[in-house]
Amino acid sequence: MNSAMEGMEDLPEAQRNALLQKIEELQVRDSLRTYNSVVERCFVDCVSSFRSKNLDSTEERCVTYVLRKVFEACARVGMRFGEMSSQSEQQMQQ
Amino acid sequence: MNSAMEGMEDLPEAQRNALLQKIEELQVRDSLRTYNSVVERCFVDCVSSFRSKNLDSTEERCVTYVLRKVFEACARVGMRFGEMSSQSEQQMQQ
Amino acid sequence: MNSAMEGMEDLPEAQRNALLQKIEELQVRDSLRTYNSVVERCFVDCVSSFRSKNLDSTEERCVTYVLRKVFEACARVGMRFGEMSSQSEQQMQQ
Amino acid sequence: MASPSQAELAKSLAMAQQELDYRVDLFNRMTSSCFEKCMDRRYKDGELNVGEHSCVDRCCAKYWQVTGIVGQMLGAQGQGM
Amino acid sequence: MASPSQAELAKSLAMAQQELDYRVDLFNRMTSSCFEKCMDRRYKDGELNVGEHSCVDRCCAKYWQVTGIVGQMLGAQGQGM
Amino acid sequence: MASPSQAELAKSLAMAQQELDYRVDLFNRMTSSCFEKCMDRRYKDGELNVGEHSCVDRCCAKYWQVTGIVGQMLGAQGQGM
Repeated sequence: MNSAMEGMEDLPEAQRNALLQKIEELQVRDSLRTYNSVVERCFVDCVSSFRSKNLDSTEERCVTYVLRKVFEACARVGMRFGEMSSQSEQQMQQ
Repeated sequence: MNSAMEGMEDLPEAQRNALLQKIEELQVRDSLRTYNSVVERCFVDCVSSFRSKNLDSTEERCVTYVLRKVFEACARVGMRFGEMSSQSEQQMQQ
Repeated sequence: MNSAMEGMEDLPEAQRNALLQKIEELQVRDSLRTYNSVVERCFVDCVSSFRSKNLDSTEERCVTYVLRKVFEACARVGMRFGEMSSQSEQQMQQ
Repeated sequence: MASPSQAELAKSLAMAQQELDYRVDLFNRMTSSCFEKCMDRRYKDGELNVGEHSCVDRCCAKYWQVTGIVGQMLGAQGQGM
Repeated sequence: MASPSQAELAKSLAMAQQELDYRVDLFNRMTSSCFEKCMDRRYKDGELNVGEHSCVDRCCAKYWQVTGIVGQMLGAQGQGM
Repeated sequence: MASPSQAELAKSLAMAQQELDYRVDLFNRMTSSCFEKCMDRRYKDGELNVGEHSCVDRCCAKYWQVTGIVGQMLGAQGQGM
Protein backbone atom coordinates (compact mmCIF):
# COMPACT_ATOMS: atom_id res chain seq x y z
CA MET A 1 0.00 0.00 0.00
CA ASN A 2 2.97 2.32 0.00
CA SER A 3 3.49 3.34 -3.58
CA ALA A 4 1.44 6.53 -3.36
CA MET A 5 3.50 7.97 -0.54
CA GLU A 6 6.80 6.80 -1.94
CA GLY A 7 6.19 8.59 -5.22
CA MET A 8 5.61 11.87 -3.44
CA GLU A 9 9.16 13.20 -3.65
CA ASP A 10 8.93 13.08 -7.43
CA LEU A 11 5.97 15.47 -7.53
CA PRO A 12 6.47 19.14 -8.33
CA GLU A 13 6.03 21.34 -5.28
CA ALA A 14 2.58 22.73 -6.09
CA GLN A 15 1.15 19.28 -6.58
CA ARG A 16 2.86 17.88 -3.51
CA ASN A 17 1.34 20.69 -1.47
CA ALA A 18 -2.11 19.92 -2.83
CA LEU A 19 -1.67 16.29 -1.86
CA LEU A 20 -0.39 17.11 1.62
CA GLN A 21 -3.26 19.51 2.18
CA LYS A 22 -5.78 16.85 1.18
CA ILE A 23 -4.17 14.39 3.58
CA GLU A 24 -4.29 16.99 6.35
CA GLU A 25 -8.00 17.49 5.69
CA LEU A 26 -8.57 13.76 5.97
CA GLN A 27 -6.69 13.74 9.25
CA VAL A 28 -8.85 16.54 10.65
CA ARG A 29 -11.95 14.67 9.55
CA ASP A 30 -10.71 11.45 11.13
CA SER A 31 -9.83 13.13 14.40
CA LEU A 32 -13.28 14.74 14.58
CA ARG A 33 -14.89 11.34 14.04
CA THR A 34 -12.63 9.82 16.67
CA TYR A 35 -13.66 12.60 19.04
CA ASN A 36 -17.33 11.80 18.40
CA SER A 37 -16.79 8.09 18.90
CA VAL A 38 -14.97 8.68 22.19
CA VAL A 39 -17.82 10.89 23.39
CA GLU A 40 -20.28 8.17 22.43
CA ARG A 41 -18.36 5.48 24.31
CA CYS A 42 -18.12 7.64 27.44
CA PHE A 43 -21.82 8.41 27.26
CA VAL A 44 -22.98 4.86 26.59
CA ASP A 45 -20.78 3.31 29.27
CA CYS A 46 -21.31 5.95 31.97
CA VAL A 47 -24.81 7.40 31.71
CA SER A 48 -27.90 5.33 32.28
CA SER A 49 -30.18 7.33 34.55
CA PHE A 50 -32.37 10.06 33.11
CA ARG A 51 -34.15 11.39 36.16
CA SER A 52 -32.20 14.59 35.92
CA LYS A 53 -30.88 16.61 33.01
CA ASN A 54 -27.49 17.10 34.62
CA LEU A 55 -24.70 14.58 34.99
CA ASP A 56 -24.20 13.54 38.63
CA SER A 57 -20.73 13.31 40.14
CA THR A 58 -20.47 9.54 39.62
CA GLU A 59 -21.24 9.93 35.93
CA GLU A 60 -18.76 12.78 35.55
CA ARG A 61 -16.01 10.81 37.22
CA CYS A 62 -16.79 7.80 35.06
CA VAL A 63 -16.51 9.92 31.93
CA THR A 64 -13.05 11.15 32.91
CA TYR A 65 -11.94 7.59 33.76
CA VAL A 66 -13.15 6.16 30.47
CA LEU A 67 -11.55 9.00 28.60
CA ARG A 68 -8.19 8.46 30.23
CA LYS A 69 -8.39 4.71 29.66
CA VAL A 70 -9.34 5.22 26.03
CA PHE A 71 -6.33 7.45 25.52
CA GLU A 72 -3.94 5.09 27.19
CA ALA A 73 -5.31 2.15 25.21
CA CYS A 74 -5.23 4.16 22.02
CA ALA A 75 -1.61 5.18 22.54
CA ARG A 76 -0.65 1.60 23.29
CA VAL A 77 -2.44 0.24 20.22
CA GLY A 78 -0.78 3.00 18.21
CA MET A 79 2.68 1.86 19.34
CA ARG A 80 1.98 -1.79 18.57
CA PHE A 81 0.38 -0.85 15.27
CA GLY A 82 3.48 1.10 14.26
CA GLU A 83 5.82 -1.73 15.25
CA MET A 84 3.82 -4.34 13.39
CA SER A 85 3.47 -2.14 10.31
CA SER A 86 7.20 -1.59 10.01
CA GLN A 87 7.93 -5.28 10.63
CA SER A 88 5.56 -6.20 7.80
CA GLU A 89 7.19 -3.71 5.49
CA GLN A 90 10.63 -5.09 6.27
CA GLN A 91 9.45 -8.61 5.57
CA MET A 92 8.00 -7.50 2.27
CA GLN A 93 11.28 -5.92 1.22
CA GLN A 94 13.24 -9.10 1.81
CA MET B 1 -16.39 25.52 14.22
CA ASN B 2 -18.24 28.32 12.51
CA SER B 3 -15.63 30.23 10.60
CA ALA B 4 -16.14 28.45 7.29
CA MET B 5 -19.80 29.35 7.07
CA GLU B 6 -19.31 32.87 8.33
CA GLY B 7 -16.87 33.66 5.56
CA MET B 8 -19.35 32.63 2.90
CA GLU B 9 -20.83 36.06 2.23
CA ASP B 10 -17.40 37.29 1.18
CA LEU B 11 -17.06 34.74 -1.60
CA PRO B 12 -17.75 35.68 -5.22
CA GLU B 13 -21.00 34.21 -6.46
CA ALA B 14 -19.55 31.41 -8.62
CA GLN B 15 -17.47 30.11 -5.74
CA ARG B 16 -20.29 30.41 -3.25
CA ASN B 17 -22.47 28.38 -5.57
CA ALA B 18 -19.81 25.68 -5.82
CA LEU B 19 -19.61 25.55 -2.05
CA LEU B 20 -23.36 25.44 -1.60
CA GLN B 21 -23.68 22.68 -4.17
CA LYS B 22 -21.03 20.63 -2.40
CA ILE B 23 -22.87 21.07 0.88
CA GLU B 24 -26.12 20.03 -0.76
CA GLU B 25 -24.42 16.88 -2.08
CA LEU B 26 -23.21 16.05 1.41
CA GLN B 27 -26.72 16.52 2.74
CA VAL B 28 -28.14 14.14 0.15
CA ARG B 29 -25.46 11.61 1.02
CA ASP B 30 -26.19 11.99 4.73
CA SER B 31 -29.92 11.62 4.29
CA LEU B 32 -29.42 8.44 2.22
CA ARG B 33 -27.24 7.01 4.98
CA THR B 34 -29.81 8.00 7.57
CA TYR B 35 -32.46 6.29 5.49
CA ASN B 36 -30.36 3.11 5.41
CA SER B 37 -29.72 3.23 9.13
CA VAL B 38 -33.42 3.67 9.87
CA VAL B 39 -34.23 0.69 7.66
CA GLU B 40 -31.63 -1.35 9.50
CA ARG B 41 -33.03 -0.44 12.91
CA CYS B 42 -36.59 -1.31 11.83
CA PHE B 43 -35.40 -4.61 10.41
CA VAL B 44 -33.22 -5.62 13.35
CA ASP B 45 -35.80 -4.69 15.99
CA CYS B 46 -38.88 -6.07 14.20
CA VAL B 47 -37.93 -9.13 12.16
CA SER B 48 -36.66 -12.30 13.73
CA SER B 49 -38.53 -15.17 12.12
CA PHE B 50 -37.43 -16.48 8.75
CA ARG B 51 -39.93 -19.23 8.08
CA SER B 52 -41.49 -17.17 5.34
CA LYS B 53 -40.08 -14.76 2.82
CA ASN B 54 -42.82 -12.21 3.44
CA LEU B 55 -43.26 -9.90 6.39
CA ASP B 56 -46.28 -10.88 8.51
CA SER B 57 -48.73 -8.27 9.78
CA THR B 58 -47.09 -8.03 13.23
CA GLU B 59 -43.72 -7.31 11.64
CA GLU B 60 -45.21 -4.73 9.29
CA ARG B 61 -46.96 -2.95 12.13
CA CYS B 62 -43.77 -2.99 14.17
CA VAL B 63 -41.84 -1.41 11.30
CA THR B 64 -44.31 1.46 11.05
CA TYR B 65 -44.24 1.99 14.84
CA VAL B 66 -40.45 2.05 14.99
CA LEU B 67 -40.33 4.38 12.05
CA ARG B 68 -42.74 6.85 13.65
CA LYS B 69 -40.90 6.67 16.95
CA VAL B 70 -37.57 7.22 15.25
CA PHE B 71 -38.92 10.32 13.53
CA GLU B 72 -40.41 11.74 16.65
CA ALA B 73 -37.21 11.08 18.60
CA CYS B 74 -35.13 12.50 15.78
CA ALA B 75 -37.17 15.68 15.62
CA ARG B 76 -36.94 16.10 19.38
CA VAL B 77 -33.18 15.55 19.42
CA GLY B 78 -32.93 18.02 16.54
CA MET B 79 -34.72 20.70 18.56
CA ARG B 80 -32.57 20.15 21.64
CA PHE B 81 -29.45 20.01 19.48
CA GLY B 82 -30.31 23.34 17.91
CA GLU B 83 -31.00 24.97 21.29
CA MET B 84 -27.80 23.70 22.84
CA SER B 85 -25.74 24.67 19.79
CA SER B 86 -26.94 28.25 19.84
CA GLN B 87 -26.47 28.50 23.62
CA SER B 88 -22.86 27.35 23.22
CA GLU B 89 -22.26 29.87 20.49
CA GLN B 90 -23.65 32.68 22.62
CA GLN B 91 -21.43 31.67 25.52
CA MET B 92 -18.42 31.64 23.22
CA GLN B 93 -19.14 35.16 22.03
CA GLN B 94 -19.28 36.56 25.53
CA MET C 1 -31.65 6.28 -8.56
CA ASN C 2 -30.47 5.39 -12.04
CA SER C 3 -30.36 8.62 -13.96
CA ALA C 4 -26.68 9.31 -13.34
CA MET C 5 -25.53 6.02 -14.81
CA GLU C 6 -27.98 6.12 -17.68
CA GLY C 7 -26.72 9.50 -18.82
CA MET C 8 -23.17 8.23 -19.04
CA GLU C 9 -23.20 7.25 -22.70
CA ASP C 10 -23.91 10.86 -23.59
CA LEU C 11 -20.71 12.13 -21.98
CA PRO C 12 -17.64 12.92 -24.07
CA GLU C 13 -14.95 10.34 -23.63
CA ALA C 14 -12.60 12.35 -21.39
CA GLN C 15 -15.37 13.11 -18.95
CA ARG C 16 -16.69 9.57 -18.99
CA ASN C 17 -13.22 8.35 -18.14
CA ALA C 18 -12.99 10.77 -15.23
CA LEU C 19 -16.32 9.51 -13.94
CA LEU C 20 -15.40 5.86 -14.35
CA GLN C 21 -12.10 6.43 -12.57
CA LYS C 22 -13.87 8.08 -9.66
CA ILE C 23 -16.27 5.16 -9.43
CA GLU C 24 -13.35 2.74 -9.51
CA GLU C 25 -11.74 4.65 -6.64
CA LEU C 26 -14.92 4.39 -4.63
CA GLN C 27 -15.03 0.66 -5.28
CA VAL C 28 -11.46 0.22 -4.06
CA ARG C 29 -12.29 2.23 -0.96
CA ASP C 30 -15.41 0.16 -0.33
CA SER C 31 -13.59 -3.13 -0.78
CA LEU C 32 -10.88 -2.03 1.67
CA ARG C 33 -13.56 -1.16 4.23
CA THR C 34 -15.28 -4.47 3.63
CA TYR C 35 -11.94 -6.20 4.16
CA ASN C 36 -11.53 -4.38 7.47
CA SER C 37 -15.05 -5.23 8.58
CA VAL C 38 -14.54 -8.91 7.74
CA VAL C 39 -11.32 -8.95 9.74
CA GLU C 40 -13.14 -7.36 12.66
CA ARG C 41 -15.95 -9.91 12.57
CA CYS C 42 -13.48 -12.82 12.45
CA PHE C 43 -11.53 -11.36 15.33
CA VAL C 44 -14.52 -10.52 17.52
CA ASP C 45 -16.24 -13.87 16.97
CA CYS C 46 -13.15 -16.08 17.22
CA VAL C 47 -10.65 -14.58 19.65
CA SER C 48 -11.37 -14.17 23.32
CA SER C 49 -8.37 -15.42 25.21
CA PHE C 50 -5.35 -13.18 25.66
CA ARG C 51 -2.96 -15.38 27.59
CA SER C 52 -0.71 -15.65 24.57
CA LYS C 53 0.17 -13.25 21.81
CA ASN C 54 -0.28 -15.89 19.12
CA LEU C 55 -3.49 -17.32 17.75
CA ASP C 56 -3.96 -20.95 18.77
CA SER C 57 -5.12 -23.58 16.27
CA THR C 58 -8.77 -23.37 17.34
CA GLU C 59 -8.80 -19.63 16.78
CA GLU C 60 -7.10 -19.96 13.40
CA ARG C 61 -9.58 -22.57 12.25
CA CYS C 62 -12.47 -20.43 13.47
CA VAL C 63 -11.15 -17.47 11.47
CA THR C 64 -11.07 -19.50 8.26
CA TYR C 65 -14.57 -20.85 8.89
CA VAL C 66 -16.05 -17.43 9.55
CA LEU C 67 -14.31 -16.06 6.50
CA ARG C 68 -15.70 -18.76 4.25
CA LYS C 69 -19.18 -18.35 5.70
CA VAL C 70 -19.01 -14.59 5.27
CA PHE C 71 -18.09 -15.03 1.62
CA GLU C 72 -20.80 -17.50 0.94
CA ALA C 73 -23.39 -15.34 2.69
CA CYS C 74 -22.12 -12.26 0.90
CA ALA C 75 -22.35 -13.92 -2.50
CA ARG C 76 -25.86 -15.12 -1.75
CA VAL C 77 -27.00 -11.71 -0.56
CA GLY C 78 -25.40 -10.24 -3.68
CA MET C 79 -27.45 -12.54 -5.94
CA ARG C 80 -30.71 -11.76 -4.13
CA PHE C 81 -29.86 -8.07 -4.08
CA GLY C 82 -29.31 -8.09 -7.83
CA GLU C 83 -32.57 -9.94 -8.48
CA MET C 84 -34.60 -7.63 -6.29
CA SER C 85 -32.98 -4.51 -7.73
CA SER C 86 -33.81 -5.47 -11.29
CA GLN C 87 -37.36 -6.48 -10.33
CA SER C 88 -37.88 -3.06 -8.75
CA GLU C 89 -36.54 -1.32 -11.81
CA GLN C 90 -38.86 -3.29 -14.06
CA GLN C 91 -41.83 -2.40 -11.88
CA MET C 92 -40.86 1.27 -12.02
CA GLN C 93 -40.72 1.22 -15.80
CA GLN C 94 -44.22 -0.16 -16.16
CA MET D 1 -25.78 16.95 -28.74
CA ALA D 2 -23.87 19.72 -26.96
CA SER D 3 -21.13 18.47 -24.68
CA PRO D 4 -22.10 18.81 -21.00
CA SER D 5 -20.52 21.68 -19.09
CA GLN D 6 -18.03 21.22 -16.28
CA ALA D 7 -20.79 21.94 -13.76
CA GLU D 8 -23.12 19.36 -15.27
CA LEU D 9 -20.34 16.81 -15.25
CA ALA D 10 -19.58 17.51 -11.61
CA LYS D 11 -23.25 17.09 -10.79
CA SER D 12 -23.65 13.80 -12.63
CA LEU D 13 -20.46 12.54 -11.04
CA ALA D 14 -21.79 13.51 -7.62
CA MET D 15 -25.06 11.71 -8.33
CA ALA D 16 -23.28 8.57 -9.51
CA GLN D 17 -21.16 8.67 -6.36
CA GLN D 18 -24.22 9.02 -4.16
CA GLU D 19 -26.02 6.22 -5.94
CA LEU D 20 -23.07 3.89 -5.52
CA ASP D 21 -22.59 4.95 -1.93
CA TYR D 22 -26.26 4.33 -1.16
CA ARG D 23 -26.30 0.89 -2.77
CA VAL D 24 -23.07 -0.25 -1.15
CA ASP D 25 -24.28 0.93 2.24
CA LEU D 26 -27.62 -0.86 1.80
CA PHE D 27 -25.90 -4.04 0.65
CA ASN D 28 -23.47 -4.00 3.56
CA ARG D 29 -26.20 -3.49 6.13
CA MET D 30 -28.32 -6.22 4.58
CA THR D 31 -25.39 -8.62 4.58
CA SER D 32 -24.35 -7.97 8.15
CA SER D 33 -27.93 -7.98 9.48
CA CYS D 34 -28.71 -11.27 7.76
CA PHE D 35 -25.41 -12.78 8.89
CA GLU D 36 -26.30 -11.83 12.48
CA LYS D 37 -29.83 -13.21 12.18
CA CYS D 38 -29.05 -16.44 10.32
CA MET D 39 -25.65 -17.81 11.28
CA ASP D 40 -25.02 -20.33 14.00
CA ARG D 41 -22.24 -18.50 15.82
CA ARG D 42 -20.50 -21.65 16.96
CA TYR D 43 -18.92 -21.93 13.52
CA LYS D 44 -18.47 -25.69 13.37
CA ASP D 45 -17.49 -25.64 9.72
CA GLY D 46 -16.91 -23.29 6.82
CA GLU D 47 -20.07 -23.72 4.79
CA LEU D 48 -23.62 -22.50 5.12
CA ASN D 49 -25.97 -25.40 5.86
CA VAL D 50 -29.40 -25.78 4.24
CA GLY D 51 -31.17 -23.89 6.99
CA GLU D 52 -28.72 -20.99 6.81
CA HIS D 53 -29.07 -20.81 3.05
CA SER D 54 -32.82 -20.46 3.08
CA CYS D 55 -32.66 -18.14 6.09
CA VAL D 56 -30.38 -15.79 4.15
CA ASP D 57 -32.72 -15.82 1.14
CA ARG D 58 -35.78 -15.03 3.23
CA CYS D 59 -33.86 -12.50 5.28
CA CYS D 60 -32.89 -10.59 2.12
CA ALA D 61 -36.49 -10.64 0.90
CA LYS D 62 -37.79 -9.31 4.21
CA TYR D 63 -35.05 -6.70 4.45
CA TRP D 64 -35.99 -5.49 0.98
CA GLN D 65 -39.64 -5.25 2.00
CA VAL D 66 -38.66 -3.12 4.99
CA THR D 67 -36.79 -0.71 2.68
CA GLY D 68 -39.99 -0.54 0.64
CA ILE D 69 -42.21 0.28 3.62
CA VAL D 70 -39.79 2.89 4.93
CA GLY D 71 -39.42 4.38 1.45
CA GLN D 72 -43.19 4.60 1.01
CA MET D 73 -43.68 6.19 4.42
CA LEU D 74 -40.97 8.73 3.65
CA GLY D 75 -42.81 9.55 0.46
CA ALA D 76 -39.78 8.68 -1.62
CA GLN D 77 -40.45 8.05 -5.27
CA GLY D 78 -39.56 4.59 -6.52
CA GLN D 79 -39.31 1.25 -4.78
CA GLY D 80 -35.60 0.61 -4.37
CA MET D 81 -35.14 4.05 -2.93
CA MET E 1 -12.03 43.04 -1.12
CA ALA E 2 -9.81 40.82 -3.26
CA SER E 3 -11.52 37.69 -4.50
CA PRO E 4 -10.26 34.57 -2.68
CA SER E 5 -7.83 32.38 -4.58
CA GLN E 6 -8.64 28.89 -5.76
CA ALA E 7 -6.58 27.50 -2.89
CA GLU E 8 -8.43 29.58 -0.30
CA LEU E 9 -11.74 28.49 -1.73
CA ALA E 10 -10.73 24.84 -1.60
CA LYS E 11 -9.70 25.32 2.02
CA SER E 12 -12.91 27.01 3.09
CA LEU E 13 -14.91 24.38 1.25
CA ALA E 14 -12.97 21.66 3.06
CA MET E 15 -13.63 23.35 6.39
CA ALA E 16 -17.33 23.69 5.70
CA GLN E 17 -17.44 20.03 4.73
CA GLN E 18 -15.67 19.01 7.91
CA GLU E 19 -17.92 21.14 10.05
CA LEU E 20 -21.03 19.63 8.48
CA ASP E 21 -19.60 16.15 8.73
CA TYR E 22 -18.77 16.65 12.39
CA ARG E 23 -22.20 18.00 13.30
CA VAL E 24 -24.09 15.34 11.39
CA ASP E 25 -22.00 12.61 12.98
CA LEU E 26 -22.56 14.07 16.46
CA PHE E 27 -26.30 14.42 15.86
CA ASN E 28 -26.60 10.86 14.56
CA ARG E 29 -24.72 9.41 17.50
CA MET E 30 -26.76 11.44 19.97
CA THR E 31 -29.99 10.33 18.32
CA SER E 32 -29.13 6.65 18.21
CA SER E 33 -27.68 6.60 21.73
CA CYS E 34 -30.73 8.32 23.18
CA PHE E 35 -33.06 6.07 21.20
CA GLU E 36 -31.25 3.04 22.66
CA LYS E 37 -31.36 4.44 26.19
CA CYS E 38 -34.93 5.76 26.21
CA MET E 39 -37.20 3.64 24.04
CA ASP E 40 -39.27 0.75 25.27
CA ARG E 41 -38.23 -1.81 22.67
CA ARG E 42 -41.53 -3.63 22.70
CA TYR E 43 -42.92 -0.94 20.40
CA LYS E 44 -46.57 -1.15 21.43
CA ASP E 45 -47.49 1.94 19.47
CA GLY E 46 -46.03 4.57 17.19
CA GLU E 47 -45.70 7.54 19.53
CA LEU E 48 -43.30 8.50 22.27
CA ASN E 49 -45.04 8.44 25.65
CA VAL E 50 -44.49 11.11 28.32
CA GLY E 51 -41.64 9.23 29.95
CA GLU E 52 -39.85 8.71 26.65
CA HIS E 53 -40.22 12.38 25.78
CA SER E 54 -38.60 13.63 28.93
CA CYS E 55 -36.00 10.87 28.78
CA VAL E 56 -34.95 12.04 25.30
CA ASP E 57 -34.70 15.65 26.50
CA ARG E 58 -32.54 14.75 29.48
CA CYS E 59 -30.52 12.33 27.42
CA CYS E 60 -29.64 15.06 24.92
CA ALA E 61 -28.67 17.43 27.73
CA LYS E 62 -26.42 14.83 29.34
CA TYR E 63 -24.92 13.81 26.00
CA TRP E 64 -24.08 17.44 25.34
CA GLN E 65 -22.41 17.73 28.74
CA VAL E 66 -20.27 14.70 27.93
CA THR E 67 -19.11 16.35 24.69
CA GLY E 68 -18.20 19.37 26.83
CA ILE E 69 -16.14 17.35 29.33
CA VAL E 70 -14.35 15.44 26.59
CA GLY E 71 -13.72 18.66 24.68
CA GLN E 72 -12.29 20.35 27.75
CA MET E 73 -10.05 17.40 28.60
CA LEU E 74 -8.80 17.33 25.01
CA GLY E 75 -7.96 21.00 25.36
CA ALA E 76 -10.20 21.90 22.45
CA GLN E 77 -11.20 25.54 22.26
CA GLY E 78 -14.91 26.21 22.47
CA GLN E 79 -17.81 24.29 23.94
CA GLY E 80 -19.55 22.66 21.03
CA MET E 81 -16.29 21.37 19.69
CA MET F 1 12.07 13.76 -14.95
CA ALA F 2 8.87 14.90 -16.65
CA SER F 3 6.34 16.47 -14.33
CA PRO F 4 3.36 14.16 -13.72
CA SER F 5 0.17 15.00 -15.58
CA GLN F 6 -3.01 16.19 -13.87
CA ALA F 7 -4.50 12.72 -14.28
CA GLU F 8 -1.50 11.02 -12.70
CA LEU F 9 -1.60 13.44 -9.81
CA ALA F 10 -5.29 12.79 -9.26
CA LYS F 11 -4.59 9.06 -9.25
CA SER F 12 -1.73 9.23 -6.78
CA LEU F 13 -3.79 11.50 -4.56
CA ALA F 14 -6.66 9.01 -4.69
CA MET F 15 -4.29 6.19 -3.76
CA ALA F 16 -2.83 8.13 -0.86
CA GLN F 17 -6.33 8.88 0.35
CA GLN F 18 -7.32 5.24 0.14
CA GLU F 19 -4.20 4.12 1.93
CA LEU F 20 -4.79 6.57 4.76
CA ASP F 21 -8.46 5.69 4.92
CA TYR F 22 -7.63 1.98 5.11
CA ARG F 23 -5.04 2.39 7.84
CA VAL F 24 -7.18 4.69 9.96
CA ASP F 25 -10.14 2.32 9.65
CA LEU F 26 -7.97 -0.67 10.62
CA PHE F 27 -6.48 1.20 13.57
CA ASN F 28 -9.89 2.33 14.82
CA ARG F 29 -11.36 -1.15 14.62
CA MET F 30 -8.34 -2.67 16.34
CA THR F 31 -8.54 -0.08 19.11
CA SER F 32 -12.25 -0.47 19.73
CA SER F 33 -12.17 -4.27 19.52
CA CYS F 34 -9.28 -4.50 21.97
CA PHE F 35 -10.90 -1.97 24.29
CA GLU F 36 -14.05 -4.13 24.30
CA LYS F 37 -12.09 -7.33 24.88
CA CYS F 38 -9.64 -6.05 27.52
CA MET F 39 -11.20 -3.36 29.67
CA ASP F 40 -12.95 -3.98 32.95
CA ARG F 41 -16.13 -2.03 32.22
CA ARG F 42 -16.67 -1.03 35.82
CA TYR F 43 -14.12 1.75 35.36
CA LYS F 44 -12.87 2.01 38.93
CA ASP F 45 -10.04 4.32 37.98
CA GLY F 46 -8.52 6.12 35.02
CA GLU F 47 -5.48 3.97 34.28
CA LEU F 48 -4.94 0.62 32.63
CA ASN F 49 -3.79 -1.98 35.16
CA VAL F 50 -1.05 -4.53 34.44
CA GLY F 51 -3.49 -7.11 33.15
CA GLU F 52 -5.16 -4.64 30.82
CA HIS F 53 -1.81 -3.50 29.49
CA SER F 54 -0.66 -6.95 28.51
CA CYS F 55 -4.12 -7.83 27.25
CA VAL F 56 -4.01 -4.86 24.86
CA ASP F 57 -0.56 -5.87 23.61
CA ARG F 58 -1.60 -9.44 22.93
CA CYS F 59 -4.90 -8.34 21.48
CA CYS F 60 -3.12 -6.14 18.93
CA ALA F 61 -0.78 -8.98 18.00
CA LYS F 62 -3.67 -11.40 17.50
CA TYR F 63 -5.72 -8.83 15.60
CA TRP F 64 -2.79 -8.31 13.27
CA GLN F 65 -2.48 -12.04 12.71
CA VAL F 66 -6.15 -12.18 11.76
CA THR F 67 -5.61 -9.46 9.15
CA GLY F 68 -2.77 -11.60 7.82
CA ILE F 69 -4.89 -14.76 7.54
CA VAL F 70 -7.75 -12.90 5.90
CA GLY F 71 -5.34 -11.15 3.54
CA GLN F 72 -3.73 -14.45 2.55
CA MET F 73 -7.07 -16.14 1.99
CA LEU F 74 -8.20 -13.22 -0.14
CA GLY F 75 -5.07 -13.63 -2.18
CA ALA F 76 -3.97 -10.10 -1.44
CA GLN F 77 -0.31 -9.37 -2.05
CA GLY F 78 1.64 -8.25 0.99
CA GLN F 79 1.16 -8.80 4.69
CA GLY F 80 -0.24 -5.56 6.03
CA MET F 81 -2.80 -5.41 3.31
